[in-house]
Amino acid sequence: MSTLTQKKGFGATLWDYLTTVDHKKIAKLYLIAGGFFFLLGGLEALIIRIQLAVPDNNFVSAGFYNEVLTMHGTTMIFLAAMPLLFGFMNAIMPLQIGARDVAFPFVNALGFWLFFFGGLFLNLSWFLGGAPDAGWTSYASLSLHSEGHGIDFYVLGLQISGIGTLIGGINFLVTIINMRAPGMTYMRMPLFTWSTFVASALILFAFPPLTVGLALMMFDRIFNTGFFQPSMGGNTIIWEHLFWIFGHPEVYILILPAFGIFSEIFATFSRKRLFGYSSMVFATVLIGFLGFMVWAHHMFTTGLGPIANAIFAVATMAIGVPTGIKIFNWLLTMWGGSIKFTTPMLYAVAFIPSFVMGGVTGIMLASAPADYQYHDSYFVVAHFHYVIVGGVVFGLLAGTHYWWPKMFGRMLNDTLGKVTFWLFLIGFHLTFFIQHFLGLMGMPRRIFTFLPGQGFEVGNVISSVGAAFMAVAVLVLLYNIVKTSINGEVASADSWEDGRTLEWAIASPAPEYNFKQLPLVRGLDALWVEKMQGKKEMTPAEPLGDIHMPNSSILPLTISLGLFVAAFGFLYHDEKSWSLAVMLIGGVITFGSMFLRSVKDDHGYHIHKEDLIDDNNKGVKA
Amino acid sequence: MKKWLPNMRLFTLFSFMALLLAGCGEPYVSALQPAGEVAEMQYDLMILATLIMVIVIAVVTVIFILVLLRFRRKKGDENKIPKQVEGSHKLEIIWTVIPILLLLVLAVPTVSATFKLADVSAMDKKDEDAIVINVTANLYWWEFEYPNQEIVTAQELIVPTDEKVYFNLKAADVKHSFWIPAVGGKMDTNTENTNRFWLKFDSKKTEEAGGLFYGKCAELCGPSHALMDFKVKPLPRAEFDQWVDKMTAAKGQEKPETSTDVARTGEEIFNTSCITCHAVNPGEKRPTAPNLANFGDRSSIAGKLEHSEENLKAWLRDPEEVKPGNKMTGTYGDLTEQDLDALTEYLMGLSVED
Amino acid sequence: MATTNSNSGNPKVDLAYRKRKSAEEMKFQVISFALMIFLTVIAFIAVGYKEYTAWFVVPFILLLAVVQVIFQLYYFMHMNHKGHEAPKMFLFSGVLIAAITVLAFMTIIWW
Amino acid sequence: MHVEEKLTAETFPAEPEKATLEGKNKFLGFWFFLGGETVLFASLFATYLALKNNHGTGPSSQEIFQMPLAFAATMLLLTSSLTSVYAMYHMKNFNFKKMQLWLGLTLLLGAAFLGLEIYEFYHYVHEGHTITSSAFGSAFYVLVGTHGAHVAFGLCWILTLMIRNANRGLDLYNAPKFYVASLYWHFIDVVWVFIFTVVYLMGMVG
Ligand code: HEA
Ligand code: HEA
Ligand code: HEC
Ligand code: CUA
Ligand SMILES: [Cu+2]
Repeated sequence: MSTLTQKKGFGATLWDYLTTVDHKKIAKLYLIAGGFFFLLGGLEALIIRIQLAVPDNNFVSAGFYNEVLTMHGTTMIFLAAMPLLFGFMNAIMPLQIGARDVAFPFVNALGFWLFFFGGLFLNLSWFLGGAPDAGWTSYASLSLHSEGHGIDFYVLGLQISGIGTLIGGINFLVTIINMRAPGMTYMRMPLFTWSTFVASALILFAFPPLTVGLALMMFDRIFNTGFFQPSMGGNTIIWEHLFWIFGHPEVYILILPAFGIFSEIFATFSRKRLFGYSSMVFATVLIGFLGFMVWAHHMFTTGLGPIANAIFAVATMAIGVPTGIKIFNWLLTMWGGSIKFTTPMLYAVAFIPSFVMGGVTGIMLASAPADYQYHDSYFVVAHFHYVIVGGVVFGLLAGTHYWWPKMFGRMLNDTLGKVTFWLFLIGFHLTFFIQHFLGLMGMPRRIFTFLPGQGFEVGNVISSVGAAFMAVAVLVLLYNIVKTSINGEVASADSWEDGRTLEWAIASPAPEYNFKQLPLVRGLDALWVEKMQGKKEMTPAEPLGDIHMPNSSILPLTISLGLFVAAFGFLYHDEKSWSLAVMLIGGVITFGSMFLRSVKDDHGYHIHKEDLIDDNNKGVKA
Repeated sequence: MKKWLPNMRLFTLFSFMALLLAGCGEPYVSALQPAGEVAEMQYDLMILATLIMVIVIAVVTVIFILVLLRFRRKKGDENKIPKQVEGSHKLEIIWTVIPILLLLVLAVPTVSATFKLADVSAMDKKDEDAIVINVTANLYWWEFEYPNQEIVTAQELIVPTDEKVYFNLKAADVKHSFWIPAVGGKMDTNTENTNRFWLKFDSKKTEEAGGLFYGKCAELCGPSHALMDFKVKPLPRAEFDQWVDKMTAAKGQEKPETSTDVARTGEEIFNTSCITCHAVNPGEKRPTAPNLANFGDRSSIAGKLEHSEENLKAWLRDPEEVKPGNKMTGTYGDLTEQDLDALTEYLMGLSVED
Repeated sequence: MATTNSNSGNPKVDLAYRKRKSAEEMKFQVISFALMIFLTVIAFIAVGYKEYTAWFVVPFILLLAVVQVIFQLYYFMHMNHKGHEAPKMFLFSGVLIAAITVLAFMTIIWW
Repeated sequence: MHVEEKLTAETFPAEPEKATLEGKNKFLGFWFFLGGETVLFASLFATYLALKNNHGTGPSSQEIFQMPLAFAATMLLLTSSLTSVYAMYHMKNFNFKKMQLWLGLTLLLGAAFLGLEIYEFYHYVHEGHTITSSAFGSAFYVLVGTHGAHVAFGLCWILTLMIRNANRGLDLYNAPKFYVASLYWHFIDVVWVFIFTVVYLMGMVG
C-alpha cells in the first residue's frame, strides 16, 4: 500500500470521500450512488410488473402508478445508467490513456455532487407531496396540468444533475485531448476511451437543449410564462422537440460507452486485437453524428406532416449501418480467437443477439407509417428495453465484473457471476420478448391497468415472472459483492491475464498517482505490445520525478448543496413564507463556495521522488 | 437463370410470417388483424420489415453460433496466441453495402406510405359526400362531432364502412392520442392545432370482429389514461345514413320522450343535477361532458363498463371507483338509491333507435 | 518552458520581435472592429430605410451578422491562430447542431 | 517551471494562456463550454422564432421595439469587445497595468449596456409587454434576459479577477483565467450580434 493511504477510521474515510478529487474515488462514488438508484429504479419496475401481472389489478392506485412509472424511467436513465457509465469512465479512461488524473479534478468532483444532489432532490418528492407523474418525457400539456409539486421536483432535480453531467462531459473531452501519455495517438486509443470521447461530445451538445426545455417549463410552472400555454400563444410541441433533440442523443450517450466496454471485453477474452479498429472508431463517430439528425422519430404521430416524417424515417434507418459495422466487427474479433467464457465475456456474448433484436425493432419503428401502430404501445417498451437492458445494462454488468478487480482489488466470484448472468438473461428475455406481441395486439404503454377480455392476460403474467428472475439475479450479484469483499480472491495487476490496455499495467487497485512514470505507448493495445515482446511492464517515458497532485476540497459538495437548498426555495416560492430565505441561503452557500474557490489559490501538492522509490520496495509497479 | 426462385422463396417466407403473426390477439383490438385499408398498409409494412429483420437476425445468429462453437478456448490451448488480424476491407464493404440495400427496400415503401396516409386533400375540397368527423379528446372521454350532419355523439364512434372517413383531431385539455388498433395507426390530438387523417373500416372484418372495435387513448394523460377507451361501430352506408337521419330527427324534438313515471322522475333529477354539464340533444356540443342523446344505444358506459343497469348505477354512485381522476366525481351531490333507479331508467331510455 | 517559444537564444531580441508581431495583429483587430461597426450600421440602415421588402432584408441582415461573427471568432477570439483545431471542430459541430435546431423550429412547427 | 514564478517581460511566454498544462486544459475546456453554449442559445433562438408572432393581446414586436436603443446598446457591446482585445494585447506584452485599465473600460461599457437593457425592459413593462403577457413576451424576455444574465455574470467574473490579482501582477496561474474571461466576453458579443439581428432588426421587418 502507498504510504499515503494507510488504514483510517470511518470518520476519516468518510471525510476523504466527501472531499476527494481523485478520479478513482469519484468513480466509486458514482458506482455506489448509481447502483443505489439502479436498485430503486428496479424496485419501481417490480411495482410496475406486479401491478400489471393480472388484469384490473389494485396493487397500486392509478395516480401512484403514474408516479412510479415516471420515476422508474427518469431514475434509470438519469440517475442509474448514466452515472454508472460515468463511474467506469472515471475509473478506467484516465488509466487507459496513461494519465495521472482527469484534466479538472475539482470539476470532476463537482460533477458528481451535482448529480447526486439533483437525484436526491428528485427522489425527495416521494416524501414531499408526490413524485412527478407525467412520464419521463414529461410532455408539456400534461406536465403543466399536473397538480402538486411533482413536476417541479423533476424540473429542478434534472436541471441540477444535468449541469453535473455537462461539466463531466467537458472534463472527459479535455482529458482525452490533452492528457494522453507519450505515444498514445488518437488511433491508438482503446475503444472504451473513444466511446467515452464521443459520448462526452454528445453530452456537450445534447444537454443544453434539455437545460433550455427544463428552464422554460420551470418558468411556465413557477412564473406563469406562456411557452407551452396555447391560450397565451404558446406551443407544447416546442417541448417535445427540445426534449427529443436531447433525448435521442441521450440513448446513444448510454449505448456508446457500453459498446466501448464490450469492445474491450471481446478483444481481451478472445485474445485477439479488435477486428477493424479504424472502422469501429469511424462507426462510433458516425453514430454520434447521426444521433442528432433523427430526434423526430419519437414524434411521428405528432402531426409534423409527411415530409418531416419521411425525412426523419430515412435518416433514422441510416443508423443501422454503422451499428451493423460494429456488430460484425465484434463477431469477427471472436472469429479465429481463443475465447474464454468468463462472466464478463458471457455478458458480451449474450449482448450480441439481444442487442441486435432491439436494434432491428428500432429500424421497424423508424418506418413511420408502421410506427403509427407501434408508437406508445408495448412494442416500443419492448424495443427500448431490448437495447437498454440487452445493451446498456448488460454492458454495465459486464463492466462491473471486468473492472471490479481493477477498482477494488478483489475478484468477484465467477460462479456466482454466472448464476447472476443466466438468471438475468432468462428473466430479461422472458420479460420483454412477449411485450412486442402485447404492443401489436393493441396494448398501449403507460397504462396502470388493463381490462380482461382483450387478450393481454397471458403476455403480461409471463412478463411479470421474467421480472422476478431479474430481481433474483440482482440479489445474487449483491451477495457476490458482499461475499467477495470479505474473502474474495485478491486481484493481481493483470487480473484476467489477457489484459491488453494500459489499465492492466498498474497495480489493482491503482495507486493514487496511477503511473509512477508515464508509460511510453508503442502501439494499439499498449500492454499487449509489450507482452508480446516478452516484457512484463510498460517502458517508462520519463525519469522518476516528483508527482504533482491536486488538493482535496469540500467545495464541490458545498456548491452542489447550495443549489440543492435553493431549489427548495424555488419550489415553494409562492407558498411558504420561508422560501425566499431558503433561496438566499442556498445562493449564499453556492456562490460563497465559488467565491472561495476563486480567491483561494490551489496549487496542489507534490509526492516526492523519495516516497515513490519507497513504494517500489513494497511491491507496487508502475 | 430462374429469376422467380428467390421471389418464390421470399413469398413463402412472407406468407409464413403473416400466418404466424395473424391470429395474434383479439380481432377487435389487435393491429395484427387489420380491418381496413390503413391498418392493412401498415401491416404490410410491418411484415416486410419483420422479414428483413429476420434475415438480419438469421445472418448474425449463424455467424454467432459458428464462432461460439469453433473458437472456444480448449484444454491444451491455454497458451496459444491467435493471429492478430487487423481487419478486412472486403468484408467491411460487404457489411456496409448489404445493410444499405436492405434498408432501401424498407425505405421506399415507407416514404410512399407516409405520403399516402397523409393525403387528406378530399377534406379541403369540401366534398359534401366525404364523411368528416371532428374528434375532441377530453380528460377521459371522447366527443365525436359530424360537422356536415350537424350532430354530436360521444364515447361511441359511428362510421360508415368501406369508404374513407376523415378525421379532425383536437384535444380540449391535455394531449391525447386517437387509436383504433385494428383499423389503423394513431394520431395525436394536440392542444394547439388540429391534426387530420383518414381511416377505412372494412365491412367483412367488422363482422368478424363482432361489429365493434375498441379504440384507445395512446398518450399518457393522467390517472385514467388507461381507461380512456372508446368503442367504434362501423355500419354499412345505408344504415349509417339511417342513423344520421334519426339523430337529426331527434334534434328537432324539444326534449327526449320519456315513457314511464320513474323515467320522468329521473328526468327531473337529471334536469336539476346533470343538465349543466351533459347535453341530451344530439345537436348540442358541450365541452364539459359527453352528450348523452343516444346513451341508451351505447355498448359501454364511460367507455369502460359494460352497458348494464347495475354498471350504470355503479358509475353514478361513485365514478371515482370506476375512473380515478375523472371530471364528474363530486359534481352533483348525493343520490339516493331511488334517485339512481330513476336516473337509470331515464338514461337507458335515451335512444334514437326505435 | 517559458522560453520554448523563442527562436533565438536572446530573450530581449525575441521580446522585441513578439511586440512587433502583437502590434501588427492589433492593427488587424482594429480594422476588423471598424468593419464590424460598419456592417452593423448597414444592417440598421437596411431595416430603418423602409423601402426594401422583408424577402430581401432578412437574408441580407442575417448574412451581415454571420460575416460579423466570423470576424469576432477569427480575429477577436484568435481562431485564425494555430492550436485551435479542437476548438474549431467542436465550435462548428455546435454551430451545425444549432443550425439544424433553428431550421427545424422554423419549418416543422408551423401552427 | 512553477506557475507562481515571478516573470519578466522577457521570460513571459508568447502564449501565456497555454504555457502550462492547467492553462491548456482551461483553454480547451472553455472553448468546449462555448460550443455547448452555442447550442443552448440556438435552442432559445429557435423557441423565440417559433413564438415571435404569437403576441396575443399584448403588443407586437413592431409596436414596441426601439431602434435607437438597440443601436446604442449594440455599439456599447461591440466596443467593449474591442477594449477586451486591447486588454489581451497588453497581457501578451506583460503590461499588467494597461491590461487592468482596458479591462476596466470593458467593464464600464458592459455595465452601460446592462443599464440600457434594464431601462429598456422597464420601459416595455410599462407598455404592457411583460414576460407573462404572451408567448412572444415570454420568449423575448427569456432569450434577451439570458443574454443579459451572461453579461452580468461576465462583469462579476472579470471584476473578481481584477481585484483578486490587483496586487499580484501577471503570472502563468492567472493569465489563462484572464484569457478565458475575455473569450467569454467575446462570445457574449457574438450572441448579441444575433440578438440584434434576429430579435430587433427582424422584429422591425416583421
Ligand atoms: C440505448 C438506447 C437505445 C438505442 C441504442 C436505440 C436504438 C435505436 N432506436 Fe430506439 N428508443 C430508445 C432507446 C434506444 N434506441 C428509447 C428509450 C425509446 C423510447 C423513448 C420513449 O418514448 O420513452 C426509443 C424509441 C425509439 C423510436 C420511437 C418509437 C415510438 O415512440 O414510436 C424509434 C423510431 O424510429 C427508435 C428507433 C431506433 C433505431 C433505428 C435505433 C438504432 O440505433 C438501432 C441500430 C441497430 C441495429 C439495426 C442492429 C444491428 C445492425 C445490424 C446487424 C446490421 C444490419 C441491420 C439492418 C439492415 C436493419 N427508437
Ligand atoms: C436504463 C433504463 C431502464 C432500465 C434498466 C429498465 C429496466 C426495467 N424496466 Fe423499464 N423503463 C425505462 C427505462 C429502463 N427500464 C423507461 C425510460 C421507461 C419509460 C417510462 C415512461 O413511459 O415514462 C420504462 C418503462 C417500463 C415499463 C412500461 C411501463 C408502462 O408503460 O406502463 C415496464 C413494464 O414492464 C418496465 C419494466 C422494466 C423492468 C422489469 C426492468 C428490469 O430490467 C429491472 C431489473 C432490476 C431489478 C429487478 C432491480 C432489483 C431490485 C431489487 C432486488 C430490490 C432491492 C431494493 C433495494 C435494496 C432498494 N419499464
Ligand atoms: C362536471 C359536470 C358533470 C356533471 C354535473 C355530471 N356529469 Fe356525468 N359526466 C361528466 C363527465 C366529464 C363524464 C365523462 C367521464 C369520463 O368518462 O371520464 C361524464 C360521464 C357520464 C356518463 C357516461 C357517459 C357515456 O357516454 O358513457 C353518464 C351516464 C353520466 N355522466 C351521467 C350523469 C348523471 C346522471 C349526472 C347527474 C346526476 C351527471 N352525469 C352529472 C361530467 C358531469
Ligand atoms: Cu387520454 Cu390518455
Ligand atoms: Cu430515438
